[in-house]
Amino acid sequence: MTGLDTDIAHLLAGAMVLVSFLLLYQDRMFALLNVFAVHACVLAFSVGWQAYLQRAPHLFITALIALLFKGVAIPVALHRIVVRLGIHREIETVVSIGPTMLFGIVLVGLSIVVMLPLTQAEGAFVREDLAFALAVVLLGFLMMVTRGNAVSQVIGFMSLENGLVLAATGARGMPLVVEISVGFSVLIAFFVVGIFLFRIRERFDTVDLRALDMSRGESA
Amino acid sequence: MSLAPGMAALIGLLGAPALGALVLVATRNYRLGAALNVSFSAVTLLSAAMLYWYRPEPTLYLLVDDVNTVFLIVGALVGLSTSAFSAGYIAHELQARRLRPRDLRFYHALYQLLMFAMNVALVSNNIGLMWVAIEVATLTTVVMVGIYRTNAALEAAWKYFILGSVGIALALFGTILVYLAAEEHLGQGTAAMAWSRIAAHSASFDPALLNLSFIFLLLGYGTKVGLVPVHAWLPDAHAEGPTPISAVLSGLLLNVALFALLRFKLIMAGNSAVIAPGPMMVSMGLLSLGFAGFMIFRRRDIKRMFAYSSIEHMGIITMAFGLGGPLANFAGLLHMAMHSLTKSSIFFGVGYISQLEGTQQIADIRGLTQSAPLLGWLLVVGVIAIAGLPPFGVFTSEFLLVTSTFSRIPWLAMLLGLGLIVAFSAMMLRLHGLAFGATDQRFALPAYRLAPMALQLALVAAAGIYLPGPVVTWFRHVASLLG
Amino acid sequence: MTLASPLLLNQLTASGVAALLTLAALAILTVRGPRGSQLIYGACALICAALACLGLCSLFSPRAGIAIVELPVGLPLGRTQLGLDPLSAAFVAIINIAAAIVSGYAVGYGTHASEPRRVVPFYPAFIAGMNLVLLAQDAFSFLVGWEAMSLASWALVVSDHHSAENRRAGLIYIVMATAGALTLLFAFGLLAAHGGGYAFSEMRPATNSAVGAAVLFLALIGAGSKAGLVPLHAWLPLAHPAAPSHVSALMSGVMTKVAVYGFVRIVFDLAGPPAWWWNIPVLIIAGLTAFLGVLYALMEHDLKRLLAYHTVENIGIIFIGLGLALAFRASGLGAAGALALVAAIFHVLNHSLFKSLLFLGSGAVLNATGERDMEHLGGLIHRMPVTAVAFLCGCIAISALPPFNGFASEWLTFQAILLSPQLPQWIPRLLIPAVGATLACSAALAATCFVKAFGITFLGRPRATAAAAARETDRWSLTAMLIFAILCLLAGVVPGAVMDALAPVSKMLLGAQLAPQLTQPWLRIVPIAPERSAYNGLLVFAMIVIAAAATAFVVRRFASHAMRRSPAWDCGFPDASPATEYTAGSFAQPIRRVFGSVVFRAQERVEMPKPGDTGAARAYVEIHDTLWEAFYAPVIRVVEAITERLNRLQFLTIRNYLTIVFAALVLLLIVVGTGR
Amino acid sequence: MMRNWLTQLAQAVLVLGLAPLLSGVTRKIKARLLRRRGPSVIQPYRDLLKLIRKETVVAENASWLYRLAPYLIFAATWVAATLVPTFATGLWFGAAADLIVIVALLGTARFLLALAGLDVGTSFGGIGSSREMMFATLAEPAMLMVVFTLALFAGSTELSSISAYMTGAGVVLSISLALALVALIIVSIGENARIPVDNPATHLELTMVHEAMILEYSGRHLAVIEAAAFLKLLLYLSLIACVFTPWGTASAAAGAVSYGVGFAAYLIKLGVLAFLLVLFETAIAKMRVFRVPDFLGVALMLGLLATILLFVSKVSR
Repeated sequence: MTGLDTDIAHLLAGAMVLVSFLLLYQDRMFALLNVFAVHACVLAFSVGWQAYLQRAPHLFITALIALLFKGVAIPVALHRIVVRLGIHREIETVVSIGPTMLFGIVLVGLSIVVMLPLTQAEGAFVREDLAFALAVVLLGFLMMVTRGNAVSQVIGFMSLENGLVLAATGARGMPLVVEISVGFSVLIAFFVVGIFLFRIRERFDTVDLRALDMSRGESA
Repeated sequence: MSLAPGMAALIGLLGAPALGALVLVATRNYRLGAALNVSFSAVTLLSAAMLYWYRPEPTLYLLVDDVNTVFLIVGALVGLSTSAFSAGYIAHELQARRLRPRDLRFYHALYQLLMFAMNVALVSNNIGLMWVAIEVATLTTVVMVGIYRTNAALEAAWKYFILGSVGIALALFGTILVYLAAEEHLGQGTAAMAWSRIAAHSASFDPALLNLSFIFLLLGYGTKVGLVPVHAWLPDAHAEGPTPISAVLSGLLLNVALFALLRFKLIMAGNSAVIAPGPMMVSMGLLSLGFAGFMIFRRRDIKRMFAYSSIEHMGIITMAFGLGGPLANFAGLLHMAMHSLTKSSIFFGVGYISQLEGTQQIADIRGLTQSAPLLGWLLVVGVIAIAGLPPFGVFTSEFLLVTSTFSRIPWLAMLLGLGLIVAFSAMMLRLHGLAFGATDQRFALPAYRLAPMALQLALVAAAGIYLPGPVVTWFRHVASLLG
Repeated sequence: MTLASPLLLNQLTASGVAALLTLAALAILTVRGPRGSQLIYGACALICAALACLGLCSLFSPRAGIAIVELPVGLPLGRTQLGLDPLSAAFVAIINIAAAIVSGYAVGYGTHASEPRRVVPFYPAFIAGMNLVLLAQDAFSFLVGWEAMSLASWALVVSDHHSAENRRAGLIYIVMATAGALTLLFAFGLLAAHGGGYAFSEMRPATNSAVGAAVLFLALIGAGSKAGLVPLHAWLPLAHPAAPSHVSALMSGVMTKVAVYGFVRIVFDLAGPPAWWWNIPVLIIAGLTAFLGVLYALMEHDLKRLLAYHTVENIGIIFIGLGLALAFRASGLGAAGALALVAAIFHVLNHSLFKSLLFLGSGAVLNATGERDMEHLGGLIHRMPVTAVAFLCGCIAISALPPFNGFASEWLTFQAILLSPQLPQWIPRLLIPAVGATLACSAALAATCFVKAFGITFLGRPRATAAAAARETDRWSLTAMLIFAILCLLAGVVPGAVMDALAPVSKMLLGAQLAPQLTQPWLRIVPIAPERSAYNGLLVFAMIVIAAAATAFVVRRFASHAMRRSPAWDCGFPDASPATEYTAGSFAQPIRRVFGSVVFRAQERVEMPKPGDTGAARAYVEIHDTLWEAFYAPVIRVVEAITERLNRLQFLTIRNYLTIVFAALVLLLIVVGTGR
Repeated sequence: MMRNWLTQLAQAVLVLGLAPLLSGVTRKIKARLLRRRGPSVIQPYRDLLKLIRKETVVAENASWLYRLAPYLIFAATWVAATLVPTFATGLWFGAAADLIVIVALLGTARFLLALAGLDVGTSFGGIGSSREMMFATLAEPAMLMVVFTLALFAGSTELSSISAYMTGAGVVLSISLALALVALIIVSIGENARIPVDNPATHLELTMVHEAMILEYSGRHLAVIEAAAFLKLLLYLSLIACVFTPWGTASAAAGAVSYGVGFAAYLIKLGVLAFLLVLFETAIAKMRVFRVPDFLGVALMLGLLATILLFVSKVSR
């Protein structure tokens, strides 16, 4: 492959990290959803590019899933849920945006540091792709941890999972990638449906997980 | 053409539960469903037992060796007795209106699906496939935990689901990294995901990648094993789900996840340049042991208490395997098998207790040896067995583990002993409240329904007194394989 | 004389254990009421008697090495090895003699159990466990027996599970027992690692002084906690009284001896040659145990707890003997070591006899009056004359007064102490006389304590109606107690026989033995040399009897035979109400003043009513269990604090848990990232 | 052998005969020191005879133990007394029992006496028994420490050997020996219920210890117990005599003459010791009960000190 090809892949991976940061930055629900849609689209592009590079047509399926399911279906569904639940107020953040961003940067640094000792045989680009993927994963995780609201946690989880798909596609010729991405889509569907169910069963007046934790097996 | 017996066994092992799942979705009558459930599990056990003698050829996807045969047989055994127990259990749940017949269809189907997933995870030679199987197993158990649809149950399921999926995600990342490490030596494609190949060639892999991957795998699969600090889902899931599921979780699923961890530990062990996985496993094991021991003291819910005891024992086993060496591995293996049998049988007892007493609150239960003598004494025996007193198998394994550890790393053995004592005293504290004390209640429980519990405990006692030569040699061989 | 091949004897003994186990299983299935339990107990008595005979036979049968019975069961990586060497043979004989008689007592006493099924099945299992410990020649079966013993006795302790007190006792007991077993596990782990196997035969060569020292301390903790060495005795006075009395007799009189055996086996047999300082910790702890044990006993008013505390004291005396043996052995003074060791094991035998007797007596009292609290007893000598006689013998014996057996063994211990100037090191030479003083002091205190025990319980006037209505117990119990009393006297009158019987033990452990005693003129015992010291129990006994008889004869011959019964004079103002009698509390008051204020932080407070107020004056006595407050309360507090803190982790939100996972991940990443 | 037999027998009779006389003498001396004439020295014999002739009154709820105890107490004390060499060492019976046994025999007697005190169930009996036992808990170990010291000197616990050693050349004037002597004296004062520990003559209830225990006894029982008390005093004095002033005591195989000498020497020693004892008694006042432990504790400490000094200084023999 030519340097340009890898550069593009590299660029896309980098873009995902950037978008992850944008995700962390959002403090409005709808904006968050839109940014996530972008996140998914970038993933779709990068996966598609990998499919083209690796001459692996099956990866296009993954790309397609990313584009349609995560880029369109889920955001729309979540949009409706948000409206239905009437939680399109500000996202209450457990840790305020600023420190979160700072910590995010630290995480990116960390993910690069841990990737450094990889032997050169891997080729610099794969290594840095990995670093980016790891960064996306960690940022997604960070989002799950710092957001006190189920919908944004779902989004955090999904961005985390995007990072995984990025890594998986980055790994050349890795089998089962499609199956895995499908599996994850199922997982996310569970997630969303779960939130939805909780709502319409009116067991919990809000999907804020703190409320979800009200009913303890053994009340302290 | 005639089918090799090994292949036939494998087909039975995977086919029976798969078929069972399909059939059971279709069966409306829950009694028939329960019966079918038992029979399918029996077939699974038979085929698992066959695997002890006949092995199929290893492929890139499936591999049956001495190691996973142990897990398969133990798992199938527990699966069978649990299905037998649940047959009696769910009937009562129906009368109590806690479940509807429609739920039971799902319940039975999911039960078989779970068995299927776990068997696949155990026999899969492909780390990706193994990952998928474990994910499926997790999701099924999530649904089963939430089956009562009470607040607590849903909350437990939700917690389990979220933490579980995160764990799954981490495990996947680790898997990808392992693939990356393998891919440059074994070429792209499935070959680089076949565990047997990877383990064989891991010596030449990039140590940095392996290190990184093991972290993610340890946390990812460790979540399923229930190791502290990623254990949080386990107690609630055990406490709120139907008791048979608690039994299966403690008796099987934890082992399966542990098995996955072991496979990757072996990959790590193959490479000298990596940081040793042992210390990490040992420290996490010790942490789990001590933490669970202290947590048992203040438990008010009987099932949650035994769930913590599962964490404790998983910690012990992880520690044993982390220590490595023929003796410790042998002890860990034995402990794993004994814990599955004992803990599941304890959960059988606990299920009946909570049904009879109508509560899971320890404070409301007392004098079981008087109100339901057989059940009460069986519980006492079970707790004594799980607490590691003779003449039960757990004592044998703990004897080996403690003595071997003390001779190698005394202070570690001291910590181990401390944790054991803490957990022991906590269990005993609770047991005295449960089993003894004056009560005017009298429960009538037909003895045959206690058969699964009694049989498993008898098995554990027998293993503690006399372990047949072939089994010993087999376990020793496995222990040597585990390095 | 050789009676049978050692191998055969060992096989028979092992099968005896098996028989006891089957008996236990049988009991689970069959026992419904008194009849069945009587049968079981009877069978136990017979089997134990047989085992005792076997023990004696193999003690006296000359042997080269030890005939091992190998069983294919047990540890997967080893084989169970059973066998009797002189040490275990001696202990088998000792514990089974007591167990047999106690079982005979139980034939009568056991019929009173309210729920026999909670008691009878565990009784044979208990005895079987103890015998297994003695038979074991490898670590695994030793520990299996050890734990079986603990478990069965635990079940017996909680057999009366309705009282919260018993449940607490059971809990503390089982936890401490398991902790002790764990330390023994450590000890065996060390020995096995250096010896290369779990069989004792493989461990013996492991003679590494560092290992030996570690093993000594582990054994001191592990076996000591079971034996009841201060401060690991806390479970003992709780658990022993909680069990049914015949079981208390076994636990106090027999099980503690198995613990002593464990210590001797590990330290004298397996741990290799002792260093010169090993005796120091043993002697210090032993002295403390003896002294504090008897002081605690003096403060007790519960008859059975008093006896339990005296077990602690006697264990201290035994360990003093063992410590001396260690000291002499380390300095190569074989004969002196043999004397000390024989004294210790002789005291083991004696204690198993009189302590069992006393517990059986207390059981008879408890059964007749339903009372364990001495403040409600009194005057039983009139209603339970035979029990009183037997109990009195036990009291004299345990107070180490001639001509009973307790004195013989303590006399030997004193003789051993007097040999200690031969030791080259200074510390023991300073320490041992102090220990001797402690021993003498605790002997005197023991006498005081048993004047109180017998005097308050059996003499004087009944302090409660229950005591006034008491009835003598059944024949089985009486016979058992009388047999014990006679044995106590016999062992005291012909101590030479016992000492000769124990010679093989000292030969095996120390390679030295005392000169044969039975060949001495007039059955006297001469530990070292006749001009140095000698004791002739038979003669002393005979002289006392003759002198008393002669006096009685003469006095009756010349004195007036007129005798009149009249109310007690009591300095002219006798008070009919028993409330004016001296109580156990008031009897112990001087001792409490002298020792208690320091040891127990004892305080007495008297509340006088105002002048003119007709209300009663009240006296309060406040006593602290200082040892518990010093050693156990803190542990409990710590555990509670930790659980309190950790327990919060049960009630976090999912997000918090995710945070923990995240933190763990980042931490590990950092570890790896900065790994090299 | 035969000779030993006879000596032993003679000794047994002798102590029995001398004991009341000794008490008579001490009383007489005491009276003299107090400027009283006092009863004749043979008064104790008269008392015993009178008591024996009197009717015996037994409390209603007294048990068999109450009636058996006096004889056993007397027997134990007598046996103990016959073990102490008086005018001749090498008693035949001495080879059968050593100093420790003597102490223990007295312990047996005390044990039974305390029980007898509790038997009737009066409060005074209780006071007596409990205080007596409390004294014993200090006096007995002190006595044993003395025994240790002597035994370590003589390398034996046999009285004959000890006194032989004391007469022999090997003896040195050692501080330990002095300490032991003082301890022994204190113990014998305590054990014999003499002032300042207890007052044999008192009948003021709250101060009496020994008398309180035997308060209920009368007639022949009382006589036997009194005799036992006489014997005990004799025993301690002759013990001191035999150990610390062994001069003149005849050896086992000596002839009739030396026996005569020994006997004379013995009487003189007793007289002197009795005089010293009484002197001491008249010199000081009785203590409060709870001062007594300190008094006896001193004895214990001295004994222990003596022993330890020996242990440290002495090479083993």
